[in-house]
Amino acid sequence: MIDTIGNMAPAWLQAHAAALLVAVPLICAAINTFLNSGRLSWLVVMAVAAFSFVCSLVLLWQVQDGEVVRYALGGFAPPHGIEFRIDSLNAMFLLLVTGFGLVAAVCSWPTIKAEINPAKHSLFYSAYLVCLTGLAGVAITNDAFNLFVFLEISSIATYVLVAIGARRDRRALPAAFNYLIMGTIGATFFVIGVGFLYAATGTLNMSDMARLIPQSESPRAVQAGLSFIVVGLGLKLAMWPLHSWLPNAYAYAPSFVTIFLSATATKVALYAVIRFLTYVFPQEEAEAMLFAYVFAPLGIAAMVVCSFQAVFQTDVRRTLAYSSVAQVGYMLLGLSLATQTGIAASLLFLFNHALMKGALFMALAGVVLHFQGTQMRDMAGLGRQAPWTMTAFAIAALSLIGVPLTAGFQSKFALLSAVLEHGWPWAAFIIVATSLLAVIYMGRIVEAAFFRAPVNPDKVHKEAPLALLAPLWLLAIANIWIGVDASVPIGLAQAAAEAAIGSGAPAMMGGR
Amino acid sequence: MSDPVAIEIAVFNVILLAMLFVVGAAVARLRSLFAIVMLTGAYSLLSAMWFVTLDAVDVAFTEAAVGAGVSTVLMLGAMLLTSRTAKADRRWARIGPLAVVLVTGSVLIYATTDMPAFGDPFSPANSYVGADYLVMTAADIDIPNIVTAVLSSYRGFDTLGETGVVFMAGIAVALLLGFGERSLSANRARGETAPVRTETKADKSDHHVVLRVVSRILIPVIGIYALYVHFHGELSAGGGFQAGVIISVAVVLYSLVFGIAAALDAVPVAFARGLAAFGVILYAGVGFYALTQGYNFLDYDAILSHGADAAGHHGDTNTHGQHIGIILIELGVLFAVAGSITTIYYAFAGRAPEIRDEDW
Amino acid sequence: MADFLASVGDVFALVRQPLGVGLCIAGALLCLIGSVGVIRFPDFYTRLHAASITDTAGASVLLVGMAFVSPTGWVVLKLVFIWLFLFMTGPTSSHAVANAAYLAGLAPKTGRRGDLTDDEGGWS
Amino acid sequence: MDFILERYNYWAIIGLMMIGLYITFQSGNLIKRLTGLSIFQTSVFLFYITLGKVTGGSAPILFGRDLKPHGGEAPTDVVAGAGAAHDAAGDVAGAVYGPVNGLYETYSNPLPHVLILTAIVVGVATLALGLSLIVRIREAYGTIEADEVAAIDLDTAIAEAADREQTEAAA
Repeated sequence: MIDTIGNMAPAWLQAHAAALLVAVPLICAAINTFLNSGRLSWLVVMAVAAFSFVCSLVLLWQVQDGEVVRYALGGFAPPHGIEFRIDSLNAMFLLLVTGFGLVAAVCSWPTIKAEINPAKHSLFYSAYLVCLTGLAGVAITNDAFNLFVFLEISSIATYVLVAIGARRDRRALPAAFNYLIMGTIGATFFVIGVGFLYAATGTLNMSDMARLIPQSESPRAVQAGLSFIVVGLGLKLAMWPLHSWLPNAYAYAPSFVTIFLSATATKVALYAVIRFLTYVFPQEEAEAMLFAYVFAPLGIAAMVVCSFQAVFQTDVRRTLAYSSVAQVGYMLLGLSLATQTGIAASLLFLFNHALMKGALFMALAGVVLHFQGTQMRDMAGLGRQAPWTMTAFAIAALSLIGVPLTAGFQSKFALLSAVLEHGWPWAAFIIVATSLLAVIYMGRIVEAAFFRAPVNPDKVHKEAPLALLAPLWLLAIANIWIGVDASVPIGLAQAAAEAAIGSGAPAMMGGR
Repeated sequence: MSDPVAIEIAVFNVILLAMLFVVGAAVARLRSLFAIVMLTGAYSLLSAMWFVTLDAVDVAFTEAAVGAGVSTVLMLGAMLLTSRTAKADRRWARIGPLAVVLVTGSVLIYATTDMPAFGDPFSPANSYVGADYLVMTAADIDIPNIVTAVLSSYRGFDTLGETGVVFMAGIAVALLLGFGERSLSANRARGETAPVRTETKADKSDHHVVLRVVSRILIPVIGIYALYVHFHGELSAGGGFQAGVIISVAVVLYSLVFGIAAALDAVPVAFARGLAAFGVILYAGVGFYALTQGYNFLDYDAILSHGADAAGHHGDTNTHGQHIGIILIELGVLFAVAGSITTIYYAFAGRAPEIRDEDW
Repeated sequence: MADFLASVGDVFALVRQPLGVGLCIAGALLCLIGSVGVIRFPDFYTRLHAASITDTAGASVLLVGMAFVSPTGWVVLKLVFIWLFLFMTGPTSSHAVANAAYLAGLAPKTGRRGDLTDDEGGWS
Repeated sequence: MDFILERYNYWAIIGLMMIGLYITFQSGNLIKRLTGLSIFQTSVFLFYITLGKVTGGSAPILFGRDLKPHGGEAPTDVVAGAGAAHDAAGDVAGAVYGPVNGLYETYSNPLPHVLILTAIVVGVATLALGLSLIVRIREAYGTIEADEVAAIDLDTAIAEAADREQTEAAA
C-alpha cells in the first residue's frame, strides 16, 4: 500500500516532503487566523493534517529500505546550514505525530464546539496547527538547537491548549502554569546541555556531533551535556519523578487536547531522548551505565508508583493520566536494555500505547460531551446509555491491560521477551505485577460502566456524534487488528530500532 | 592575561558580574513585586551591557529591547492586574530547592573543569562552524554583519521557528486574555464601550500636556529609528526583530499617554493580529517561493535567479537574491514581532482589573 | 587668521583627549552624586531631583566628553542624536513620575532639617 | 591560578543560573517564580555568549580591509580559506592569537550570538504566556500564591465529593 502512495506522489512532493511536512502547517496556522468560522478552520486543519500525513507516508516510503533522507534547508550544506535527516526512527515518529494529528483533527469539531468559546475557535485551531508543526519539527530535524526551537514551539502551543480548558474547570489554569514552569526549566536544561556539547565539539548538527564527540578534549563537558539533555527531556516526557505536571494537565485540558497530547507530546520527547542517547553519544561504558542504572530504576519506579496512584484516583481522566506516566515507565525499561530488541519493544509499546490512550481519551471525550462529568461514579451505567462509545472504550481498556488478541498484549509480550532475553527475570515479574494493577484500575471503570446502574436512570440513550465515533472505532479496530497481526507496527519498530542502534559511524561530512 | 585590553575587559567583567550577583540576590530576598520586577529589568540591562563587552552587540540590543523593555512592561502590566507583594516564604521550604540547586551547580562546575579557557580562539566552539561563517559570508551572502547573515540565511529555518514562536505567543495571550467581558478589545469589537477605569484627577485637569507634546514628537522619531534599525541590520547591529520591538514600543507609548482607547482606534487589535499572521506568511512564503523555483526550502538563491542558472544552482551563489531574501524575511520577522507584541500588550492593558487602585 | 585657526586646531588636537577624558570623569562624578542623592535625600521629590541630575547633567557631560574623544564625525553625529533623545526623554520622564506622585496625593516633606528622620522620609 | 583565571567567568555565570533556579523552585508567588525563570534563562544566555568570546576579537561585523569592495578581488596576501572547513582541533593551533584564515581582523564567534537571539525571543514568548496565565489565575482564584491556589483546589475537591455523596444519598 505504501508503495502505491510513494509511487503516486509527484516529483515535487518526493523531493520536498520533509520541508513541506513542517512548513505547511505553520503557514496554514497563520492563514487560519484570518478565518472567522470555526467550521471552516476545522476543514482547513483536517486538510493540512491529511497533507502532513501524506508527506510522512512518502518519507516512510523513501526510508523503508534503511536509506536516509537528508534535506538541507536554505540550500546550505551541514554543518553550516540546518538539516533534516530522516531515517526509519524519524519516519515512525513522524507517522505517529501526523497520523494522530489527522485522527484528532477529524474528531475535534464536536468537542470543540461544545467546550470552547465560538469566538476563539479559529485561533484555537491555529494554536493546534502550530503545536503540530513543533512536534513534527522535533521529530524531523538533525540540528540540536533547531530541536530546541521546535520543542518550544510545540510546548508554548501546548501550554495554551491546556489552559483553554479553564472554561470548564478553572483548575486547568494552575495545571497549565505548572506545566509551563516545568517545561521551561526542562527546555532550559536542554539548552544548557546543547551548550556543553557545542563547547566540546563546535557544531550543532547532530551527525557532526556524533562524529566529533569521541575525539573531544572535554569529556566532562560532554558528560554534563548528556545529563542535562536527559534531565531536560525527562521533564518534557514526564519521566518519573519529573512527571508532576502531567496528571493535572491531562485531566483539565479540553478533551480534544488530551487526545492529541496523550498520543504525541511525551512520545516526541522520548524520541529526542532515544535519538541523543543512541545516535549522538558514543556507545561507551558511561552511557551504558546510565541506561542500566538510571533508566531501569526510574522506569520501574514509574510503573509501580504511578500504577498504584492510578488505582486510587476518583477522576477517570486522572486515572488514565497516571497510567500514562506508568506506561512511560515501561518504555524506559525497554530502553534501558540498550539492545536492539529492547528498543524495538519499547518503540512498539509506544506505538500501541498511543493507539489505546488515544482511543480511551476519545471515548471519554464522547462521554464528556453528553454526560459532563468524568468522575468514577459518572461512569456508572454508561455501557447501556452509550454502548458504542463504551464498547470501544472497553476494547482499548483491555488493550491497555494487555489481554491477548489486543495490541497491548503484543507490546507487553515483546517487552517481556526482550527483558527475559536480557536476563532480567525480576523485571519481567514487575511487568506482570503492574499489569495486574492495570486490571484493577481499568477494570473498575469498565465494571462501573457495564455492570452498575446509572446514577440518573432518566438519562436518554446518547452516543457520541459520528465525527467522534468513527475515529474512535478506527482506533479500537486497529487495537484488535494489531493484536491479531502485529506485523506492521513490529516492522516499523524494528526498522526504527535498527536505525537508532545500528546506525554505526555516521557519514563524515565536510564543509561546503 | 598581560594584554591591557584583556585586563580592561576582565575588570569590566568582574564589575558587571558582581552587579548581576547583587541584583539576583536582591530579587531572591525581596517581597515587593514592584521592586522584583524592576530589578529583573535591571538584571536584563546589566546582562545587555555585559554582552557588549563580550562583542555580542546584536544580542545586547535584543536583550535591552526585550528583556529590559518589553518584559518589564508586561510584568508591570501583569502585576497591576494581580497583586503587589509576595507572601513571606517558610524557612523549611528552602531546603529542597537549595539541594536541587547545589546538585545542579556542582554538575555544572564539574563540567567546566575541562572546558576550553575563556576567550580561547582555538576552542572547538570558536574554530569550527562559527569561524567558517566569518569566512564564508563574504562569498555566499556578502553582507558585513555576520550575525544577520547566519541568522537569516545559514540558520534561517531557526529564525522561521522563532517567528512562529512569537506568533504563537501572540495567539496564546489573545486566547487567554483577549476575550470575555473583561477584555476591552473584545468589547470594542462587539460595539460596547465599557468603561475600563474610573475617572481620575488627571482627566479633569490637563496634567499630561507635557507628556503629550513630547510623545507627539517622539513617536514618529521612534518609527523612523525602527526603520533604520531594520534596514541597517545588514551593516550593523539590529534587524527585523529589534525593529519590530521598537515599533510596538511606539504603540505602547502612544497608548500610555493617550489612553488605550485611542491606541485601539489607531492600531486596531484585528490589525495587530493580522500583521503578526502576515509576518509568518511572508517569511514562510519566501521559503515556498524557493520551492516553486526548484530550490530547497528557504534558499534565497532562488530569488532573481535566471531560468538558465536553475539547472546548476548549487554551483554559483546569488548574493543579490540572498540580499533580497534577507530583506523580505526580516520584514516578515518585523511584522510578526510588531504585531504579536502589540497584541500581547493590548491583551494585558485592555484587561479590566477587578481590584481598584485604592485596594492595594 | 589662517594661522590663528591652524593654531586653534593644534591646540584642539592637543587638548582633545585630556579634555574628553576629563569631561567623562566629570559626568561620571555627576552620576555618582545623583545616586548618592537618591539614597540620602529625605523624600520622594528631592530624590527625584537627584535622580534627574544623573540622566540630564550627568549623561550630557558624559556625551560631550565622548564626542571629544570620538574618532570620526559620524560618531559625533550619533552622540548628538543620543543627546537629543536623552534631553527630551529624561526631563519628561522625571516630570511624568513627579506628576503621577502628585496626582496620587503624595505630599512633599516640609519643615526644618532636624525634623526629618530616616524612617519617615519618602518611599524607602 | 591560570586555571581559575580562565574559568572564573563560567563559575560566576553558574552561580547566577543557580540563583535564578533557586527563585523558581523556592518562591510561592507565581510572578516571582517567573522572574526567577527569566533570570535563569538570561544567565544561560550569558553562558553561551561566554563560549563565543575570542580574546582580542571584536563584534562579528566585518570592517576595514575585510569588507570586500563590490566587484573587487578577495585578499591575495592571506591564505585563501574561504569555504574551507577548519578541523575541530584547529589546524592553526600553535599560532599566536590572530584572525581566522582569510581575514585580516579578529572577530568573536557569531554562532552563539545567533542562537541566543533566538533563545531570547523564545524566552519572552514564554514569559508573556506565563504572565497571562497568572492574570487568569488571579481572576479565577483571587490569589497568585501557589500554596493558596492549591488549598482552594483541595477545598473544591472536598466540597465536590461531599456534594456528590449527598445527591447520591438523596437518590
